[in-house]
Amino acid sequence: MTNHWNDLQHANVLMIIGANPAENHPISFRWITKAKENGGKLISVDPRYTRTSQMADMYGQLRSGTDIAFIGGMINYVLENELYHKEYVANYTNAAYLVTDTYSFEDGMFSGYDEGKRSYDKTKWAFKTDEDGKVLTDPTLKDPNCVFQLMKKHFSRYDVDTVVGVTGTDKKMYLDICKTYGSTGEVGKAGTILYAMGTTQHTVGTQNIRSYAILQLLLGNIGIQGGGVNALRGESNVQGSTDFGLLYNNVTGYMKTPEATEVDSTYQGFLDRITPKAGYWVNTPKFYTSMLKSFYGDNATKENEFGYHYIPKLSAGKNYSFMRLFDAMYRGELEGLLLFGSNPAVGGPNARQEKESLSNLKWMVAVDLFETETSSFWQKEAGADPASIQTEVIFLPACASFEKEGSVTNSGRWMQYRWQAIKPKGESKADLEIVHMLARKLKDYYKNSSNPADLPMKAMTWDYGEHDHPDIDLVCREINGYDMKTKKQVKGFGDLKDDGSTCSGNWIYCGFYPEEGNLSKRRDSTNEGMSNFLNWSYAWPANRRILYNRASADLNGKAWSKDRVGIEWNALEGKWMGHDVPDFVVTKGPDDPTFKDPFIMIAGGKGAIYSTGLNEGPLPEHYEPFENPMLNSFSSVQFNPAVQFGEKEMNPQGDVSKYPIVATTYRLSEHWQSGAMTRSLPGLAELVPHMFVEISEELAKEKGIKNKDKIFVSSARGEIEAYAMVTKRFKPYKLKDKTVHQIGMPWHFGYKGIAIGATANHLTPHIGDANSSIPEYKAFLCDVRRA
Amino acid sequence: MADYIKFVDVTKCDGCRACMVACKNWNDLPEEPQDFSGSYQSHEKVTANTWNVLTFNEHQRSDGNFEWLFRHQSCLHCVEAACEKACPEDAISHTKFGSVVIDADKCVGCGYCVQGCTFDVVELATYKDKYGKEYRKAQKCDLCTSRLEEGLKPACVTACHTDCLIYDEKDTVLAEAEKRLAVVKERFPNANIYNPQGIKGTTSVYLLADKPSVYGLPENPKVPLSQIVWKDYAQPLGKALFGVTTMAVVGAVISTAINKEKGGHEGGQDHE
Amino acid sequence: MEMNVTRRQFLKLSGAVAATLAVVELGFDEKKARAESSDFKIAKLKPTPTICPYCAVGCGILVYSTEDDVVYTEGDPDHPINEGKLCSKGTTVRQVYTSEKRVTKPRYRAPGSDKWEEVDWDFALDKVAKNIIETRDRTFIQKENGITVNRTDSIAYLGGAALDNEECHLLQKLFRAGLGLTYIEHQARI
Amino acid sequence: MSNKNKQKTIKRFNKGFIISHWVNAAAFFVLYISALPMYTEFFDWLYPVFGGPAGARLVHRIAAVAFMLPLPIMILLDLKGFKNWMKNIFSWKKHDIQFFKEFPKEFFGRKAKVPKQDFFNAGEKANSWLMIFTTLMLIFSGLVMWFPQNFSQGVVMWAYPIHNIGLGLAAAVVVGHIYMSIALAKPSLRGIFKGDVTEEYAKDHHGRWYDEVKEENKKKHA
Repeated sequence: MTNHWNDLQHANVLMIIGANPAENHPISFRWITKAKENGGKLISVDPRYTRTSQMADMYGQLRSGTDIAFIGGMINYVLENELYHKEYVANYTNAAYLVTDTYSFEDGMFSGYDEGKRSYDKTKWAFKTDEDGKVLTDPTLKDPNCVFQLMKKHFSRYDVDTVVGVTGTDKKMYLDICKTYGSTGEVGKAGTILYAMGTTQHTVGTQNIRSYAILQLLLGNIGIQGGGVNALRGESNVQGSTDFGLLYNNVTGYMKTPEATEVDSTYQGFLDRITPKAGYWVNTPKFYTSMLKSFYGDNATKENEFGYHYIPKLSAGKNYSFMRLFDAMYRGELEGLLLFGSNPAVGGPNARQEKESLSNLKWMVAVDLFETETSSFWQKEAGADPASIQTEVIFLPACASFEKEGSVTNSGRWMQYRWQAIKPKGESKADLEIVHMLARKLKDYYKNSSNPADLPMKAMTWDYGEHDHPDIDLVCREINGYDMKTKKQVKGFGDLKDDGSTCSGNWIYCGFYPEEGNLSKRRDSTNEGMSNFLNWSYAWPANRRILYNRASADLNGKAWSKDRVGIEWNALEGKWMGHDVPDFVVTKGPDDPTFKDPFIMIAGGKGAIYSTGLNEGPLPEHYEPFENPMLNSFSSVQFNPAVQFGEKEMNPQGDVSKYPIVATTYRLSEHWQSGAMTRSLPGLAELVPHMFVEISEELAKEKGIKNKDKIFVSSARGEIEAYAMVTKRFKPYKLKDKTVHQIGMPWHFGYKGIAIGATANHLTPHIGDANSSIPEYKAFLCDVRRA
Repeated sequence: MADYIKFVDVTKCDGCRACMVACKNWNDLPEEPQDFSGSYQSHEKVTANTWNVLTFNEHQRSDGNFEWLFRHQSCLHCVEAACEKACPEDAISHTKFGSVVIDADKCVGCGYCVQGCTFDVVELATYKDKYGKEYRKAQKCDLCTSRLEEGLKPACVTACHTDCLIYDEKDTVLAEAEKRLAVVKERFPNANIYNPQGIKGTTSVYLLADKPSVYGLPENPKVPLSQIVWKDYAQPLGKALFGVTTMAVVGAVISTAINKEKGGHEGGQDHE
Repeated sequence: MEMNVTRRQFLKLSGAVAATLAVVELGFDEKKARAESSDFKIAKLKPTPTICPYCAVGCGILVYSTEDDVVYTEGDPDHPINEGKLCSKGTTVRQVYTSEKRVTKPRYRAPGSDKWEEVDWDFALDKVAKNIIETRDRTFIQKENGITVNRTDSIAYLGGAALDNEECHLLQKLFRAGLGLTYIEHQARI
Repeated sequence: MSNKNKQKTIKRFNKGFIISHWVNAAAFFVLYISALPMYTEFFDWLYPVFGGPAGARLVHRIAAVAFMLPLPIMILLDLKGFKNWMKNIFSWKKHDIQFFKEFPKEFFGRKAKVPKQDFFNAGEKANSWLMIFTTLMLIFSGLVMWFPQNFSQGVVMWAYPIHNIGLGLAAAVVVGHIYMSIALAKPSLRGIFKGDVTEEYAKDHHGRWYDEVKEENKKKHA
């Protein structure tokens, strides 16, 4: 999140789209309810009337996969009615940037498309620069080639009638939502957008979020109290695990993974590639070298390029993401799979086919608290024939969160420590202990190997204590980083060096463990102001609670309006003051020429209304999902041109003639993710014991289905049986030229645990977003019939 | 009587059901998974081991608006409790907090309270004793009296994050409720404070988003005439009658004995 | 390690003297309800603060535990986000400990077998190490068209969202920096 | 007529009537004892006698079934007696009313001029009516309480008070009935046990019935 949970109470209007916090982040409603009590308005945009919608003042129904149409229409409304925050847009966003003439947009396609590679040449969209590379601008925002005008022209095609024809939203309600949310463009007002997987799990997922960012930049809602673009993350430490780079294309701190290319063949070449000329990322070499020092300690020297070559380089251009991983497994290229608290047989897309591919593995290691569907894929219960599956499976029992010590990072980037209440149950162990014991065993094996291939294992330092249980404090110190000579903890990532004199496991967390102690253990809950709780735990980066908070003040450092004071320049004291950690050097005043702009991470520091970083275009454009019920009304391009296709057999496509009903999946407040940690608890199994599918009364009548009947739901990839829950909360969509039905189902269920049921992900497509490869769970086609 | 009440503002409830689980968590109540109900509601009503149930009601209002009404269904702890009145063992009583509690040792499981309860809340739980013989006990929410005595709020109130459930001083809460009702009426025209005076009010007061009948609650419950007749007249009269007849018999015995000395012969009856 | 847990008292009942844990003698004979049969269950236990393992709101929970059982859990009143409140999942976190579905001993499934065997940790970890070593050494690529790559594309690692930060760091260090895995993914991707 | 050594007796009740009476009495007694602890906690000490509340309820239910048998027994085994009983309790004459004026004096052992009474004197008629009325109350309300699920909430709610009142009245009637049979009209006990009563008792308490019998005997012998 750019802001955090307690900050939601400061919003004047909260738009919840692609999320259902009342059910999946219930306690967030403590602060959303406070916002409503202070007169705030709550908008819920969802294909289904959820418990969040019941709490909302306005409910807009939209067909799954049409977020960009919906938000594009709002952007158009804000521009046409000039509701945007003019001074903010002119100064803090790249609205004034000029774009080269090679940019063009015609009938859904941007310039520079390569049909064969299904990708764009992004240089075609670059900004116009003078000879020494400075971007040309038109502060009056009149130039037809400036970002502002291009955006205006682009979204002018998203008029209300076309939009509601695509999304199926009631027109009057849609205008009401545009007006209400548009009102937050007023100076002093704040609007916040809360989103989750409903937004991201599409083939246009990243562009969905881009459209939120554009809308929020236009309304001046970023960097201010009660504003921001806030992702409600689903797991206790998914934020932490992403921060720590457990992704193929990221190492810690969102830095890049090297590739096997000529450029990356040297450390310096690699650093030059991934370090931008401007913006805070210029410090990447300091962070990367410090990371390498934390991996290899003294074995990382200037001579061996700080152990750069010990890290694996990806095969150039190869995609190793989750779905491609299962494609590889399907093709038998993978021999071993290590699962640490992960259950893809229920949570993965096209889960039935993914489960089949597991039998191609030679061995699997599953570390979990409960027996999961994935770790027992070979059992008869899973519909498998054990004799024919040769995979060797080792199940290591992990202990629960309160049976061990450690920290987790919540959605608001708060790194919170948690203590051990009781020793692990039975012989279960903390994951920390498991990986520690495994590492020591492997280090011992490779100790005196002369094979150069084992150099990385020998160079990797592992000194967290000799006995089974590692000294977690040493791990924390290493994550924060320290001076290699004095072993003194580094105060903040500003002090990291690229000469190998400092180490830091994760630069964005650097500063959480200064010499005084581990700040994530802080439990002082006094509210100094703005409910930022600066002395409760630690928020990365640098304990900042609201990102880009420079934007909460105008050009001369004063708050935009008296009733929403963020960070203000105090001329007397000569520094920025306020109840948050400023997003920049405290002593650099508003008139300091070297620093002007709030968006410190981007070169030029301006909010990216127009961004050349994404694969399918600098501005979001609506494309229909992989399986869609109608033709694209905005252009003749049906499907996102930049999406890469994986293994054909893993992803059969359903046609609307055979599967006319739109379907989506979602979660419940009583279960969690693949249900392994909730369907085995009697208390929660009692609340939701059965798998069900929610269908509208109209569809039920059409198919002769009564409430509580058993029904079959089928898609091009599989079929499941579940109870029918006939409800008023799904309504058919009256789209441009036809009526389309939509159904939805929770995806928590599997065949293990107390509450068992069919796995919804047997139906979902095995294709994902053009940038992040996140699967398109949220919009596919299916058919329904009585059992 | 109780200077604290439990207030349930259903318009603030977002259906997370923490109250249901917190109750079982504190009172160590066993789980009772039910068949598929056709809605998000897990139990049809409160039972002997499920002391509060979150009801989900997809309500299409006459004015066309659709509302998904949630209610924390639980014992209302009536000031004039029909269960207390019905209980022959005097096992049900009011604590100083206004909560209506059942003394498990005194309860004989006769079920009079189950039939009598105005809101169909209390139920019988079946147990097996050492010899495997079954016996029953009436059980229902006791407003976490054990917590109240330690100065803690009821478990459901402690868990409720939107402050739909609050437990506080009666007057401040009711004043607050009136203010809240005015605000809420704009979206819920039929909203009302449900504190039925027919039973002299309850210690658990509701702010409902629609008429009580929409929630299956009696519009204005009173202590039924049958219970009054039974417990205020029949029972005492019965006992009195029992006393009177025994007195009459004793009187007769004495007076007959006295008259006997006066020579009245047996049968004392002559005929004309 | 210092851990200042302040159990704020938030009920100023006119009658109930909350200070002492002894039961205050009440006006009329108090007929105790069944639930009160055991003595006040969390009276003697010291709570340990933890963070809920479920969603990313990061609510604080107090765990009241004895040597070998988690007696009761409740929201942490000092935590600024949930202020002592919890949702249905957070409230049942005790059952993560008490559920008899918990696996408490390492298990092993031999190829082709149709059941688990319970094994001890040494056996299990040896098997894991042996498999990793055997596959890695056989499939490790040191150089690819002249460039040092030091990777293996034959072992995949999935997981992380439910683990602690410290664990994520060590996992990253071992599997990427040490063993050279490239297929490193977790739930943020799906 | 069996002539007891001293006094001559007259046949009063047949076997059927006696059995029915005593089944009714026994059932009522068991019902009464097992109901006492349910009725008031003063008698809670009775519960263990029945093996706990559940036992008491079981016994109560068995006795309740027995309590419904007297009518069928009487009709089957002593239809004549039943008819006679019905005829009696439906005939209310002057002498019956006068009985009530005089009876209280007799009850307290003082002189009373009571007119000749029928087979069942007015007191017994009243007792019969009270007993019938309370039995019906108890049986119907009892059945409703036993199977509440088959009845509407209102009916069930009223069943409890009716049962309670029924018990109160019935208990009082029975106490009176037992007292009178033992103290005031001791010889009548013979009748309900052996079936015949002394002539003298018949003459004193049931003059009209005694005359009828005398009349009949004269006709037979003549």
